[in-house]
Amino acid sequence: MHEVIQYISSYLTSDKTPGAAGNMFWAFVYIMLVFLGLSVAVIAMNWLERKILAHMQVRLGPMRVGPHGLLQPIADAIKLLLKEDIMPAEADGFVFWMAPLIVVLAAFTVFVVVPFGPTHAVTDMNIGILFMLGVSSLSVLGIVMAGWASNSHYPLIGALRSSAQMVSYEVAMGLAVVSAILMTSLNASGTGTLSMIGIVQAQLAQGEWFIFKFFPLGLIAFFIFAVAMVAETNRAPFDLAEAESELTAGFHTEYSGFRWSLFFLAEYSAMIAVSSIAVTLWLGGWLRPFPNWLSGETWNQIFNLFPGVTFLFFAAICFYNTVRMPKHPLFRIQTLGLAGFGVVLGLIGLILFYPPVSGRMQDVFWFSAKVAGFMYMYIWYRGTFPRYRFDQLMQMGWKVLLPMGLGVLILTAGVALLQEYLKQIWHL
Amino acid sequence: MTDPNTTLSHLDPVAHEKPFLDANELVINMGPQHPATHGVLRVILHLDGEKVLGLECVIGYLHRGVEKIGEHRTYTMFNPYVDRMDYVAAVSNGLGYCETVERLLNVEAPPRAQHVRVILTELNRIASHQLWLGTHALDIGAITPLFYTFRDREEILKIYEKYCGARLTTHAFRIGGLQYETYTGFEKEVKNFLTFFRPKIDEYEELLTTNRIWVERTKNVGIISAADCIAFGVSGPVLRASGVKWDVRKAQPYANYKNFDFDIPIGENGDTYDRYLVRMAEMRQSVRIIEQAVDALPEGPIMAKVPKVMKPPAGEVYHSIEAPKGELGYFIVSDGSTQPYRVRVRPPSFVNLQALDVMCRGQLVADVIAVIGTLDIVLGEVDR
Amino acid sequence: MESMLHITTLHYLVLGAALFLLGVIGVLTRRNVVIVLMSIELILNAVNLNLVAFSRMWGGLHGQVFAIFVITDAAAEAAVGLGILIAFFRNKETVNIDEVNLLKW
Amino acid sequence: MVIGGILVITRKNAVHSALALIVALLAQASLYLMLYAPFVAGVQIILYAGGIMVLFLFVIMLVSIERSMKERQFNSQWVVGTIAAVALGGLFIAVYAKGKNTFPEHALSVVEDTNTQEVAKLLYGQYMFAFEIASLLLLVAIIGAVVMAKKRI
Repeated sequence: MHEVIQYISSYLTSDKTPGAAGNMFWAFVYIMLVFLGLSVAVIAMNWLERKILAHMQVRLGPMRVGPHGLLQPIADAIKLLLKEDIMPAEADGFVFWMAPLIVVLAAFTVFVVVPFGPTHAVTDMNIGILFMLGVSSLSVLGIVMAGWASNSHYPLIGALRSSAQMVSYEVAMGLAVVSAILMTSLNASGTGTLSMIGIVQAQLAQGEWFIFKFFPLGLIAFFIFAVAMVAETNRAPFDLAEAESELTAGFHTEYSGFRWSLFFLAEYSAMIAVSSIAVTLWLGGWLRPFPNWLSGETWNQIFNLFPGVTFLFFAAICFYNTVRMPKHPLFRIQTLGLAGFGVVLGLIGLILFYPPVSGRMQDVFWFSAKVAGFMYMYIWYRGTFPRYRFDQLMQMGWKVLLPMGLGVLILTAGVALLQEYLKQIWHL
Repeated sequence: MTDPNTTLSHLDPVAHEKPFLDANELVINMGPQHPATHGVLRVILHLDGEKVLGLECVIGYLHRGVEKIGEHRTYTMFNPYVDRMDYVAAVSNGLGYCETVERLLNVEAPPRAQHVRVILTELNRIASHQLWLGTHALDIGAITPLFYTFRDREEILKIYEKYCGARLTTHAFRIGGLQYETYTGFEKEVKNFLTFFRPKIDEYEELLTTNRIWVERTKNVGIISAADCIAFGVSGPVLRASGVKWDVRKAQPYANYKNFDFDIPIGENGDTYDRYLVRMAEMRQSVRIIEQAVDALPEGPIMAKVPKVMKPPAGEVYHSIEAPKGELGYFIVSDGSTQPYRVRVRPPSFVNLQALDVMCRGQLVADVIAVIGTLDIVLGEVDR
Repeated sequence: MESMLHITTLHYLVLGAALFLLGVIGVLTRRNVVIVLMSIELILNAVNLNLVAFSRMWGGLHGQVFAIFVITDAAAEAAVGLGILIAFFRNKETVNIDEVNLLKW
Repeated sequence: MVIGGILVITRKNAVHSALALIVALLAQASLYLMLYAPFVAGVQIILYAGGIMVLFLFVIMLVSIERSMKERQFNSQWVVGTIAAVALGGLFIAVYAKGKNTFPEHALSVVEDTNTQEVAKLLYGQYMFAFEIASLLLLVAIIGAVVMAKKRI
């Protein structure tokens, strides 16, 4: 018994990820935490997307289920779980059954290497970024399977579109990633890293986010990635695979109920996954703004306040809206619910002020905040852009992004070499 | 026929080129339940991969026999039925019908009624174009304009509701004039709407006109030449976007359109983008017309002298008006009794829909959606 | 983990041999060109497995480098093979390998 | 993995075969991880599972499979083929049984942490020429595939 406790507690003092420390228990705990957090994030994303999109479109969005529709995602989840699970008679049963599982597995597996903080990752793989790109590209298999197994025309076209799209954008994406990885090798030893944690530490060591490195090269690489990642996740304006006005719902036309919700879950977690890649590679991962310039104890203290303040701000919004609720008996429960939600948020905020917690959670907060910025961009794109046509999409991928990516890669390598060379001259 | 316009071999609906890889082309059945067919249109697409080799439209899912009903109703009783054809432009339908019967009866509506008719039909044109814009943009993937246009269309519907109590199938006009006098503050509300609406057109244009994806999706998509348009009898904005300056309001003025000053916007290429621009410009022209009509709204009676029991002299009349979607014509044969002997409607949507095959051939599936949207069809009118 | 069942290089080699044999059987007996191509992939993978296993045995990385070359080669082979298949299918409308009996058409 | 391999060569439906092959490839990637070859494992996942197999599935869907499923699945020399393969298997077994002792009991230890860097050094150092040849090969393959698959050149 004592050994078990020691095995569990030994990790708490370690400064490595559970995977690297070889601690199975904490690895499991982290996996569970990531899974839970991801599910909550998807639910929150669902609500936020509806709300933000609604306000962009001069309407209110969900308002009925819970105060300001806060319980709407839960109601939807229950609805989806209770729905009849339909499988077309002519479908290929096993493949039809496997497809959503593969998509979800691929979408969730990538989070094994996502670094929420220097120690907040399930494990730190030597090939982290390669692993992420590889596993997230597996989801295309699930999509193709889904489209083919449905044995119907719309899903098949959707699947073909989706696979062609993903494969072609992966190339541009890979080139952009490589140019960022090149930047990690600009240190004394001259060796770069593929590890997600290593990449962020390289940014810390070099004192700037890679998006600003070799301006504008880093920015262009980031831009290429930002476009390719929208295409990778099949979101507007690249949502041709599920363009509802053309293909009804694309590859998941024949899916319903729980299986459909698996696709939904996978789509949103894939969005979060690619955003985490972008944040890790270009936006400094878990690093808070200006970690080197505004360093020192006082600045640390100030930035430690941010997570708590953010949650208190959300709580304040809740309370403000509680006061604004109509004073009608029918609204009493809603008012109470909103106030209760505000209290929960406020409590979370207060806990985050507690120094040990804030010290440990700060990384996670900054990482999540950056990812949330990307999520907002996703919604924004959806509200603004019309959909690309398939040939235009391909043209964009192969004729614009790919040459740009190659050019950026070559230029980055060239500039890096030039820098080294100049350094040598000056030192001599 | 030796007219080259009507013997164009490329309009042959049967012949289309062979697919590339697979011997059997992919046949997709789009509709009648499909999010982008604007009702119950069924399109059978013959595809080679994503390329459209040819398509056939199957219509009739919404057939209610409006023309036949007309033969069994008195002239007055049939009036509300026509609203149900193009239900997003009900006022225009009513205007066309009333004017046709008025010509049969040889009466003319008084000037005040004419003015109010022009105001309401032009408002209707704006409403119809707004609905078109919203759904067309939605089909192409821009989901936001839909809500903007519906927000503004609401203001027009409010005016209708105040005027005649109905929002959609208004039954606003009567044979010989109007039934209702305008309500107090009608002019002011219409003017308020115009000042409200003018910046809104700019807003729509801001969202779409220079949007790169929008331009890429609509330029050079669904091109139809002026000759093809004439061969098919296509009318309305689709015809004008191909560069033919034909507008019934100018060509054969009805109501009192000749008193108003407005332009006919035309396009050059006959592609989807031009049709979009033409319709946007038409909304601005409609605003101009309404403004003039409201300013010059005369006093006077609103109903001409028509008999309680209408028995037009035996004969036949074809009269057409410029509905939002194109030339809307009514052909009514009277045998001197209280009921028409034959009613035939020339619906613009139905005629325009024929051009779909030619416009889509060789394009991609996504373009079919864009073209269906740009034709601005209403299935209630196609099927009647 | 060391105390548990020890996996030696030989185990990998046997597995590689089994895969190789399966691939050979596939190539020799199936009629569908696509499946034949996939069997070739199996063979290449068996080779890869051996290469990496040997590289592990001798502690060098040369085997891994060669495995990467083999993967490159497999990609090229798949692309050309499937290209030929498409050209073939377009002309004969079959994917049956027995009917590939002309050197030109 | 062997099951995957067996399924590859026995399934009637080419799509099922491809899926079985994917299973086999992923299993092999995990074997690479066990062999301390993480970079090769990553390449395996990205290139094989993500790239080549998608290409395969694409082509399978492009060529209609309904007809080929009804036909005979194995060709006429299947008996000879199997016998030859089994003979080859016997040879393998003989070799392995004989040479069992030539293998060292314990594998040498390799450093996993810098695997990628080491592979890169070899790839761009010692095997530079082979690397260039491989890139040329890929170029030729691209051109060849395009020429083959194009309708009219």
